[in-house]
Amino acid sequence: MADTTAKPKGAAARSSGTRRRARKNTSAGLGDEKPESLLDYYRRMLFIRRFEERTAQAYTQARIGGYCHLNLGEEATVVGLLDAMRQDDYLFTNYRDHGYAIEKGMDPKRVMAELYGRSDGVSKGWGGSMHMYDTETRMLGGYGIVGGQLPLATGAALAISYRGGDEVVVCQMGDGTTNIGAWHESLNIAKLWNLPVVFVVINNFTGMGTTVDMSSAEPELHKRGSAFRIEGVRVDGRDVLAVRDTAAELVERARTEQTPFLLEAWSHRQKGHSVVDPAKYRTEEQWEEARADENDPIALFDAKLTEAGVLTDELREEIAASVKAEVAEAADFAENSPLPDVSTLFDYTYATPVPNESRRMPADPVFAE
Amino acid sequence: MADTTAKPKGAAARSSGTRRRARKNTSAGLGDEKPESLLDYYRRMLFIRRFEERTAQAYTQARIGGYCHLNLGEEATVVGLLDAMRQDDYLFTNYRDHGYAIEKGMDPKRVMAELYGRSDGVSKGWGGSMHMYDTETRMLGGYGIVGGQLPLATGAALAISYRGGDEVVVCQMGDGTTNIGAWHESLNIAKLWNLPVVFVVINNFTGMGTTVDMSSAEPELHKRGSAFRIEGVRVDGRDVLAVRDTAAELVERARTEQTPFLLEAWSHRQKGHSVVDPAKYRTEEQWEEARADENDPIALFDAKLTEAGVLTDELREEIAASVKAEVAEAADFAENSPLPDVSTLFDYTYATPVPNESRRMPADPVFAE
Amino acid sequence: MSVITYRQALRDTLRAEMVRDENVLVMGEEIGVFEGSYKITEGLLKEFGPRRVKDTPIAEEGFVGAAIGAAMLGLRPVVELMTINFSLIAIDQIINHAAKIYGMFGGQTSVPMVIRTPGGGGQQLGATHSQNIELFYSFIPGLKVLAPSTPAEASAMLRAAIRDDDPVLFLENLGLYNSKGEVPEDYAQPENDNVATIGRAAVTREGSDITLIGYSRMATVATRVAEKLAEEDISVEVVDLRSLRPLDRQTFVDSVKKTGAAVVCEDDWLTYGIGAEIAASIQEGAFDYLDAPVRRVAMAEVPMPYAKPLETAALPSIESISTAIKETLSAVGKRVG
Amino acid sequence: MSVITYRQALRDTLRAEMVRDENVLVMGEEIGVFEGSYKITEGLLKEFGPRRVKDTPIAEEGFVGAAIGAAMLGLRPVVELMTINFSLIAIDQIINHAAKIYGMFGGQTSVPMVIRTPGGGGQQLGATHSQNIELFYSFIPGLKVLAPSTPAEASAMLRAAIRDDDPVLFLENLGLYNSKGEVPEDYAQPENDNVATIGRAAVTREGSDITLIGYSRMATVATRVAEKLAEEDISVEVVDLRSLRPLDRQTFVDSVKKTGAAVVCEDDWLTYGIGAEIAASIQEGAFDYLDAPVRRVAMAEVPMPYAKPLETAALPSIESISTAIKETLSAVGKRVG
Ligand SMILES: Cc1ncc(C[n+]2csc(CCOP(=O)(O)OP(=O)(O)O)c2C)c(N)n1
Ligand SMILES: Cc1ncc(C[n+]2csc(CCOP(=O)(O)OP(=O)(O)O)c2C)c(N)n1
Ligand SMILES: [Mg+2]
Ligand SMILES: [Mg+2]
Repeated sequence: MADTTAKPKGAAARSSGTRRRARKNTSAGLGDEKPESLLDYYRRMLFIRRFEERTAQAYTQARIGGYCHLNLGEEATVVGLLDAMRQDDYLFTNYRDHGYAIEKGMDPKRVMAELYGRSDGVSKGWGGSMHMYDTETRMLGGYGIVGGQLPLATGAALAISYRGGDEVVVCQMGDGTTNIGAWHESLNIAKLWNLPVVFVVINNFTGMGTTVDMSSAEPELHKRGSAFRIEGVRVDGRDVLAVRDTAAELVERARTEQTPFLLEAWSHRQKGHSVVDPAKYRTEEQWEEARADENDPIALFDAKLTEAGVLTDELREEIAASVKAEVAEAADFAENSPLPDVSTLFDYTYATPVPNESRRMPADPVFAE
Repeated sequence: MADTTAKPKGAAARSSGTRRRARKNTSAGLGDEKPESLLDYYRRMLFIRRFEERTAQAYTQARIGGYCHLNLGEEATVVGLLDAMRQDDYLFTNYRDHGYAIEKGMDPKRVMAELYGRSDGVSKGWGGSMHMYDTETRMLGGYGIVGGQLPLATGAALAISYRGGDEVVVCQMGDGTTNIGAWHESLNIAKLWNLPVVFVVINNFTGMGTTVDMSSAEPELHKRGSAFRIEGVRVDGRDVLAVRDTAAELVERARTEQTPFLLEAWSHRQKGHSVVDPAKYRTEEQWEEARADENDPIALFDAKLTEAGVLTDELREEIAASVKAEVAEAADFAENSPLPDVSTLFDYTYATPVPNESRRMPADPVFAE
Repeated sequence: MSVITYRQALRDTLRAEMVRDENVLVMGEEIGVFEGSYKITEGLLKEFGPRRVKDTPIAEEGFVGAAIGAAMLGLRPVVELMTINFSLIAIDQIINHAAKIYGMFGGQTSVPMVIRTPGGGGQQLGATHSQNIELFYSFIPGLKVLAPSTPAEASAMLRAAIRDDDPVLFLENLGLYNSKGEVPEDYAQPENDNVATIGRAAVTREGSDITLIGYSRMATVATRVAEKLAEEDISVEVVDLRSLRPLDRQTFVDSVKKTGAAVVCEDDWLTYGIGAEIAASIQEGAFDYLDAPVRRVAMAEVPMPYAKPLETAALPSIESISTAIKETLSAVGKRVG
Repeated sequence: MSVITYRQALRDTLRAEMVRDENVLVMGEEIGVFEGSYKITEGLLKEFGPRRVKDTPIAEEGFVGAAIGAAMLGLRPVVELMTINFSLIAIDQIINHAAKIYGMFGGQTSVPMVIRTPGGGGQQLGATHSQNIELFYSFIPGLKVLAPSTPAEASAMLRAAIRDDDPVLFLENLGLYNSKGEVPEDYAQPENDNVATIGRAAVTREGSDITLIGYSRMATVATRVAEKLAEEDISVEVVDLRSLRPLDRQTFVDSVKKTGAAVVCEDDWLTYGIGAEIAASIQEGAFDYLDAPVRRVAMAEVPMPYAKPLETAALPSIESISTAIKETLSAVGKRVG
């Protein structure tokens, strides 16, 4: 079997020019990036890292249930991608959605409360880890059915186009998702109907344990847009600035050209598929490589900022402390948020009430009284 | 809207070299083709034409029910494709399957009997027009769900590969079918698992009334294999020799290389989508063009054979008469075949009998006695 | 009152709603240029153009899902699935997405969309094209499932479905498209209050000996059975379920409390079919009133054969329903058929 | 007799059948390298290699359909669908192809394949991952649907399913994988006659006051209910349906004829759920014996919430089933709970 923990051929080299002139060539050095924004990226990535670590811990302590998938290793992609979007753009993701939810603008406290299944959770405790949703920040959901979000995202873009709006939809998914029928149907429809949607494939080289080589006959995933005449680009997902620039270009082109694009961002998943996965299907060396500093988006960015003198030991500690405090605060908030009341069980089956809807508890007879 | 009744760009020019050395360059002239086989192709195409015309007539007379889709206009593809297959190769098709069934070796009498819903039908009257099937000749079915045959064909190829056999599976479908999820999933799996299957797209430029341009973001359908690294070829489906040669090459390569291929054969659908379709969504001129001699596979071949002196007026009449007689015989046979007996209603629900299977007629109570 | 077909009631109502509300669009295979497999959308492309009448590729999962996504942003798509058999390709989007989005995210976003699709058998369409699987959708909390049997109901219920904020599976029937019935004069007007209440069954014919329950085409067959048996002096009360989810149990249970006996007729298969719930509900709600077991008349449990005599034998009919009614009544001792 | 888990019974039986018959292969997502989401296929890739243990892409429709096609040529694929929720993506292939091919073509080719898939809720998996939709498959003529509740049954029924020539939906349960039970010493031997008869229910515990009917995990819950109520001197007879299609009505109807009352407990939704058919059949088959209506205890009809207290409240439990039993008995007048 091919070693798919190695980065895709030619991937690192590729980084498209960007519409943001001021930032050109930033992926080589740091150009004229503003130190504040660089530190901001750094802090946001670190926040996701610590948030996810706290999530894993809470899961182990049985404060969180169900399935739970973390963004560890893809922080640069999350931050870069979200930085490229306008606030009024829409986001759809898969179940690996905590970082995206936070980056789209949800209060981390309420994201953590959702993980805890509490009433202050963004989905009031109804969704859990896989189903972060917030109308206000236009995070239109994490989805647990592989590929399920693709048709929805296409439809959201249809609504925008129908109304002549200028928002863009970003639809995130994993590499394994490019093999399901909904991928094909959605990309085809998006292109046929000229819809402003950017499909973003997070290539972490694996589904759960199945590698890209074993699941995609065209393993260079950004090329799969060719079946629909959709332009595809691959970017080094470990590099927050490269992701930001490439994503920004595609998002803006989707907006102005009213047509879909495909973005593949690759990086390493640092842990098992979900919190409970012991991940024995990779060797220790493979895991070490996946977690190595030279593959870690945060370590890489840290080194870059340190070299450029933007990040000092003092600042690093300061940021670490503030992130730590904020994550702790989120966990505290979640811990103290009330559990949903059982009396709300029938509140969200229908938006328009109708007669004869079943509102029966398990022990209730079909005919009451 | 683009005029999609025009042939795809560059289509006519394209015709791959073939493994059959003796037949090289036949599509230009008639080379060293044997007159007997040329006349045989002619007769077989004519047979499908007359058979389908008889079918339409019987449908109008209410001898045939349900949905009924004809091969009118694609006779060259049917004959060329089937000529390229070995007898022990397997065929899966969509519901537009009469010609394929006959060409795969089924007795036309039994095909017509199936259309009539009689007990001598190839599927004993259970299938009807859309569901011709014969284990013996390895026609593994016409299927009425668009795209449904693709996963099945892939699986048949898996069985061959599993056993180390050297048969090939041919999977026919329409242009509209390339937009459904099953297409994507099947081609991907076929390539990943190195399966000997040739996917054949009959491009008649339209689903029912929806054109290829309106339904496929990549309207050059043979290029859609690129998403799976599957080699695709387009051939002029009006030309029986071109289809035969191109198909033969792909079928043999699938056999020896153990890998899937994609073949697109284009030609004009001469009538509505099904027998009952009044087809008002095309102008009279468009229909005239679709039915014109220069687009008609039989007229084209007739002219060629006539020019080469292979087909004489006498022979033409002889063939026409014999075809006519055989088709009439098939219709007679069908007409006289008994209707299936109602006592057989529960004979084909399960292959392995088990207790408590429901064998209840509509008026029967749940508990008999 | 004018008399029109079920088809025309649907078409004109769809058109009226499109005129009334700019957010209503129709989507589906062959609904535009081809004007619909069963011509429900005839003329709409010409009138409203391709922005509001969207011909889709053959990609049921993709375009049903796209309609859901569009509905999340406030459009009100009316999707046509050519027949309910093809809904199986889109069922994950319908059940795991349309029906879940409101609840799974804590009530933040509703999914105001309609999926129109015909069921029905008896057209010699064979095993894969003759199934009645409304059961699958009726089983799902979060969906609403309507099954009108007359032009007037079709119009009022389609209007209700389009205006409702939840995903509605709107079941039509191949065997009903050409059937005629009275509709209010203004049924085709954009401003119109002929809006059905979702979730209500109706007694469509009164009777005293037995209750016969059906929906969609079988509700009309039930009426014909009642008419026929009236000639034999058997008084059949007919209940048309109209809404399969929510299910209005009280209406048919009340009827059974009055008549003391019931038969359900359905176009789907018996075991686990829609009628099972009806029978189960009746025995629960009218236990002390029932004089005989509730009988069900349904399709023979086979993949539907193409051949005419086999298909006919496999389908419930006026005769088989009448037999079940007479046998039930004779069990009751009320009369001997 | 040895005592093993339901998981091990499945794994070892699968292995034994692979050893016995070269035509048996297993296919599914993450079953090879990952060794199965729930580890039912642990060790199989190592033992049999990638030819017979096929990791598939995430393409349920494609690989289920491929298994059907392979079965048409005589292989006997055993497909794993990670959970029954994902079967919705493959359902067209299962219902319109696997279940139809034998009948639609006049009995020419059978489709000897098994689809193994777990249902079950109560794991906080949320609305799309907690559904029990075995109903959909149980409704379809041409399919067989098995739902074992113990390790011994799981082994004998899986063996039967693999050797059967028809497509079998083999329902497992997340909540049962770790449950233990006795199995015959030779259960894991390739040559082995512990082959269940498909289509038979069983009285798994005798009782006289009331019949409690369940399947899969709910059959084990039913036993616990019976044990608990025995302490209160209520004698509950438990029927495990085991096969949902064909459905062995006689076994539970005979039980009800003896006890005079029945409750059905099910992990799916009540309206149109599996229990509807059970209740409908009982009122039809044991009408004169029933002293009270058949009650059903099922999931609350909502998209399953993630939050623990909501999920717990929505699921049937030993308590809610006990309540339904006591209320039924008190209606009968036999005892007052
Ligand atoms: C339709 C469907 N099939 C299977 C699953 C089970 N499943 C959950 S995640 C996953 C792997 C997805 O891999 P990928 O798309 O690469 O995303 P990643 O987890 O790597 O982010 C699978 C198979 C599912 N949730 N939905
Ligand atoms: C899944 C599914 N959706 C829709 C249909 C209805 N339908 C039957 S044929 C057809 C058009 C198919 O077009 P194409 O694939 O080009 O084949 P052609 O009829 O031109 O040979 C459609 C939409 C169907 N049978 N199955
Ligand atoms: Mg991945
Ligand atoms: Mg076509």
